[in-house]
Amino acid sequence: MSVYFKLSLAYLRGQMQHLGSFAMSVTRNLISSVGDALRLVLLGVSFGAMGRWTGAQIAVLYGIITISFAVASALGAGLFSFSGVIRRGDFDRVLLRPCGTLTQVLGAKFDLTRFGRLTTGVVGLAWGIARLDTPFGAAQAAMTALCVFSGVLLFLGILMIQGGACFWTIEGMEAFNAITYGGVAMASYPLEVYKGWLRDLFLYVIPLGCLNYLPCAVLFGKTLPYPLFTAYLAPVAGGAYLALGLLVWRAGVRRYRSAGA
Amino acid sequence: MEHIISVRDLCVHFTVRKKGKTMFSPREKTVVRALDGVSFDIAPGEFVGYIGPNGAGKSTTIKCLSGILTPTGGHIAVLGRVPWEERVRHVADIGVVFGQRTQLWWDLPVEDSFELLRDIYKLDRGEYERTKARLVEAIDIGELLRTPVRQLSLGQRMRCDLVASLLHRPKILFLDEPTIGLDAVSKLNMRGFVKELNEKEGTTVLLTTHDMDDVETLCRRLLLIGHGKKLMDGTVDDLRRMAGTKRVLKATVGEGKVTLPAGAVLTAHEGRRIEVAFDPEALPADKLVLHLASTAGLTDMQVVAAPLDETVAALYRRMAEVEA
Amino acid sequence: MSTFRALLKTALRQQLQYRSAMLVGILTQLVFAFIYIMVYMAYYTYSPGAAQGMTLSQAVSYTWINQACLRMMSLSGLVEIQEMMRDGRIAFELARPADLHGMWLSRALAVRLAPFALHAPLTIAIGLLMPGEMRLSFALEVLPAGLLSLGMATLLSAAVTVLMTASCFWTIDSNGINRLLPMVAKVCSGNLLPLAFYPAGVRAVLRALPFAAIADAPMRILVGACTAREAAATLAMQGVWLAALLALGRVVTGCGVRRCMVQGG
Amino acid sequence: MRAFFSMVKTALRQQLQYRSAMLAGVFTQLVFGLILIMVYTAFYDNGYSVMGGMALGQAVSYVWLSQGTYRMMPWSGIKDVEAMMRDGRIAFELARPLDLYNMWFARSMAMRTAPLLTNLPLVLLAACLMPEGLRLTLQPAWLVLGALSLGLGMLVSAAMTAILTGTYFWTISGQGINRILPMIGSFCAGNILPLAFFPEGVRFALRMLPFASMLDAPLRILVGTVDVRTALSVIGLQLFWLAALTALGRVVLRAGVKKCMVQGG
Repeated sequence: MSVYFKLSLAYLRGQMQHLGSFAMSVTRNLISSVGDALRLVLLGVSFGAMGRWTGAQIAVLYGIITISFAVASALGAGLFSFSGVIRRGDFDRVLLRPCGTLTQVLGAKFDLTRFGRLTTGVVGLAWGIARLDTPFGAAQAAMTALCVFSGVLLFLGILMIQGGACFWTIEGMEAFNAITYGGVAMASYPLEVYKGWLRDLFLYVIPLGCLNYLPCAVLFGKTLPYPLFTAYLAPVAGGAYLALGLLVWRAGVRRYRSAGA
Repeated sequence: MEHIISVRDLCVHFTVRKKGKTMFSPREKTVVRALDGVSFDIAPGEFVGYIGPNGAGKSTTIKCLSGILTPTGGHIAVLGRVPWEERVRHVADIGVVFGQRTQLWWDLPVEDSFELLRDIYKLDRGEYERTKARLVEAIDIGELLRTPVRQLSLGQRMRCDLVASLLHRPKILFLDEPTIGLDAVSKLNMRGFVKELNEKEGTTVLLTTHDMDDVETLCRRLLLIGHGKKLMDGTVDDLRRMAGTKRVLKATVGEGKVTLPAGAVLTAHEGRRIEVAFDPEALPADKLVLHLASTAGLTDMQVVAAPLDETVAALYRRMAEVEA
Repeated sequence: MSTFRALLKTALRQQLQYRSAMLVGILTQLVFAFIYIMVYMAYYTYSPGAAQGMTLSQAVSYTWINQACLRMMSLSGLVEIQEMMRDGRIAFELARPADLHGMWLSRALAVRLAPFALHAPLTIAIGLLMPGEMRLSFALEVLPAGLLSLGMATLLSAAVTVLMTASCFWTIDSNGINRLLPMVAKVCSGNLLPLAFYPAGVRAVLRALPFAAIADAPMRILVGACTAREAAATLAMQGVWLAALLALGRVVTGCGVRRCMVQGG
Repeated sequence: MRAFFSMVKTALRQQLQYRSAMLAGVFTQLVFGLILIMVYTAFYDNGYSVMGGMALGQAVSYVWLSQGTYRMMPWSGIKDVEAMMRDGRIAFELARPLDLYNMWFARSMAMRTAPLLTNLPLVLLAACLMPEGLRLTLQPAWLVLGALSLGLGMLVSAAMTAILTGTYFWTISGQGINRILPMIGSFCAGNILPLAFFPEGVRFALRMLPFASMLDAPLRILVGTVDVRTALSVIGLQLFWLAALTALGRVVLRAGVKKCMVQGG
């Protein structure tokens, strides 16, 4: 793992060479996530609450999903632009180095600029927790932390799948962004808002709901049409997706090395 | 271990799906036989040239030897290991330099890249410093160490890449067209470094190139690849013989009319200077000289071996015709 | 008539050749239509009783029709003939067998009808598709009288053009007349503002002038802002002015040509 | 002007060339559209029939239209001009006989119209086929005026793109303010959230800005949340901003060219 940190540090030192554009992309990332947050706030201001969820509760949902996506996309930034690595043929050099391919790809780009989104997530979570009408003690804090951690694993898994898919086809990868960014935007609101198939998609297929909607419903004492144990599924969902991601990645590398590329 | 590299019936077949003519017509599937049963052995310390026309399978072989690619068939043993099965341990013992594509970090100074490679290859600090010092001095990149890679010229960058691939003291060095795009001076330097490395350190070198000067000055042994098959394994002279042992007579003739015996071809004629290509086995040199002396008169003459790149180019053309 | 058809074809082809310029022309007309309608709406909300005899929707329709027929209703001399006069090539024109006045009249008509044929349909269509009070609306029964009046207006504007061109026999330099008269016409003919918006006294005088006959008359009939009797009176007035201007045109062209002959071309 | 049409054609061909990227783009827009609609529906279910003058049905159509016209917004200046700045080929661009501003405006317009012909129809087609409650519904009465307003919106967006391109004279790397401005602009244009959902005071202020004229204005007309008077005032504002931004664009360009010349191109 020490290679991962050394590679990330190298990338960061490289980014520091262009301080101007680094600062600019942090601000750009911040503003784009502030845009999403503002939509949430303005809707809350104009419409007041949303169904049985108060503004504060929605802010907590938003905070959990945004923080985990921000951390995951910072760690896994190398996977976002991985289709370019394949197109330029740089993956051969990754294979020529005596350490894991995933470590090198993840380390290749430790994107600090993604932390712009982290700030809005943290602010949203803090604002929400401060205004919660239900008690928020150590147990709830631990539960939230667990959800965020599982979220990071889950999003990393999704990014690995997206990266792995590049070994098969480079075209049409942008459609994946719709799922990641769309999913994040969607999971910022209680899942019960969405109609049947879209809700099931983000509950069972890409289980973002397990990260914030289900656990928070229990935290805030709301009744759920789902059994109680589902509220504690976050780590399972995160772990499962991370494993799936590793599988897809390994299969992709095997395909690249088996005269397929 | 008498062979450091042994290759038996190496086959690599790509299934290429070409897009159908229209968006809807199904993609035609064609199988490309990049390598079709290639076998050769390389002993430690050898300097082997690996040549062939474009698309003959040169870089595919390098990929298989370096563990990047798993071949469709055949067996390879490098340093007693199968490259693609034990990739991590295998790549630790080989160095690979791609022409024009650098392995260094674009925005960082050269030395920082070296330190990163030290961590990646988990090298012992003391030994790393000694190797680095020796290489930097031998390949003369001392003053480049603090400059970011993006500010280096192609020649400087290739020299740094060479050092980077030698920091972990590999036993085998794969050079994939290392002198492509370099200016004359850098080419000479690069050849000098690699030659010295092979002779002094005993590193086995496999060089793929199109630059016949590289081949003539460096390679004691040549492997010629064509249509995925090994066509020749021998010295530079074997190559010339295979491509038709052309000799070229450069002469300054007298006033007489220039006539040529059978088997001799006039390749250049300016005023009284002529060049005649001939095959010594078919037409002995003395017969040609006597004929010219008696008919046109000879004031000066010189017999030269045909330039290698013309010979090889002619050979590649003939191979292409065979294929068409 | 055949020469007229040929002239019309060339004018049409010339217009079509600059398709993009024509498109820009239509766009600018749309923009002006919007601006005028906006002004009238504000006008009608703040001083409703001002415009006698014309409701808002009639004023809106007036604007749409005016923008559609703008090229036809605005006056302008035959530029190429005026230039011929200046550099003396007019001699060839004089040598032509056909009578000069007839020739110029049909050229003027062709130059007016070509843009009309291309611009009007699209602008009218857009006017018809506008929502609410912005829509161009007119009663069907006024159509026959309206179109007749529109035809007469076209002839009238062609006659005036010929007159303007003939006046150059005397003034040689065409700039004076080419700039002054169109400005005057724009104000008096209703192109700038429907005459209904003018004070009663001024309106009566202007309606008697030929300028109003070219623009205000047909538009007022088409939008239905006048009774059947007034429509008939306007048509009659248009007929009188048409006859007068055609006769004047023939006379002015005749002595113009003679004067020019005397001077040696 | 003919150059303009050829530029649109090339931009269009480029768009169609990356078919899969375009389809991926449409897919993303549809997914986001669906999510936003469901979120807004949830908020409306809290007993709100109208919010900021917009009913749920209209909000649904607003979302589909804003997704479809996503690429129409001025996200950045002209791409290859930025590259030209970096490697100094800008000197050739300056040497061209054509007026630089017109050329860049035409290219910006081409850049903004091309997606309209590829993304918008696909998104709207899908939106019309959506089940009840998610379907795009437009009143025919407002269609034509809305389309014209959309055209005006594109012109304003092209003018903004030209200005952004002009700023590349100063921030050669293009990483400067002109990366942040488009994001703020698209927020104020109602791209992230329909302006109707903003609080009263903020909404009025934002609607005065040029950004709203690019998207919110035409969309409000198309979904029919305005009466004719407001529609006209909105179009008037669009015309004002078009003129203002074009003038600003010329000034920025002239200053940029001068600075560039001084630097030796």
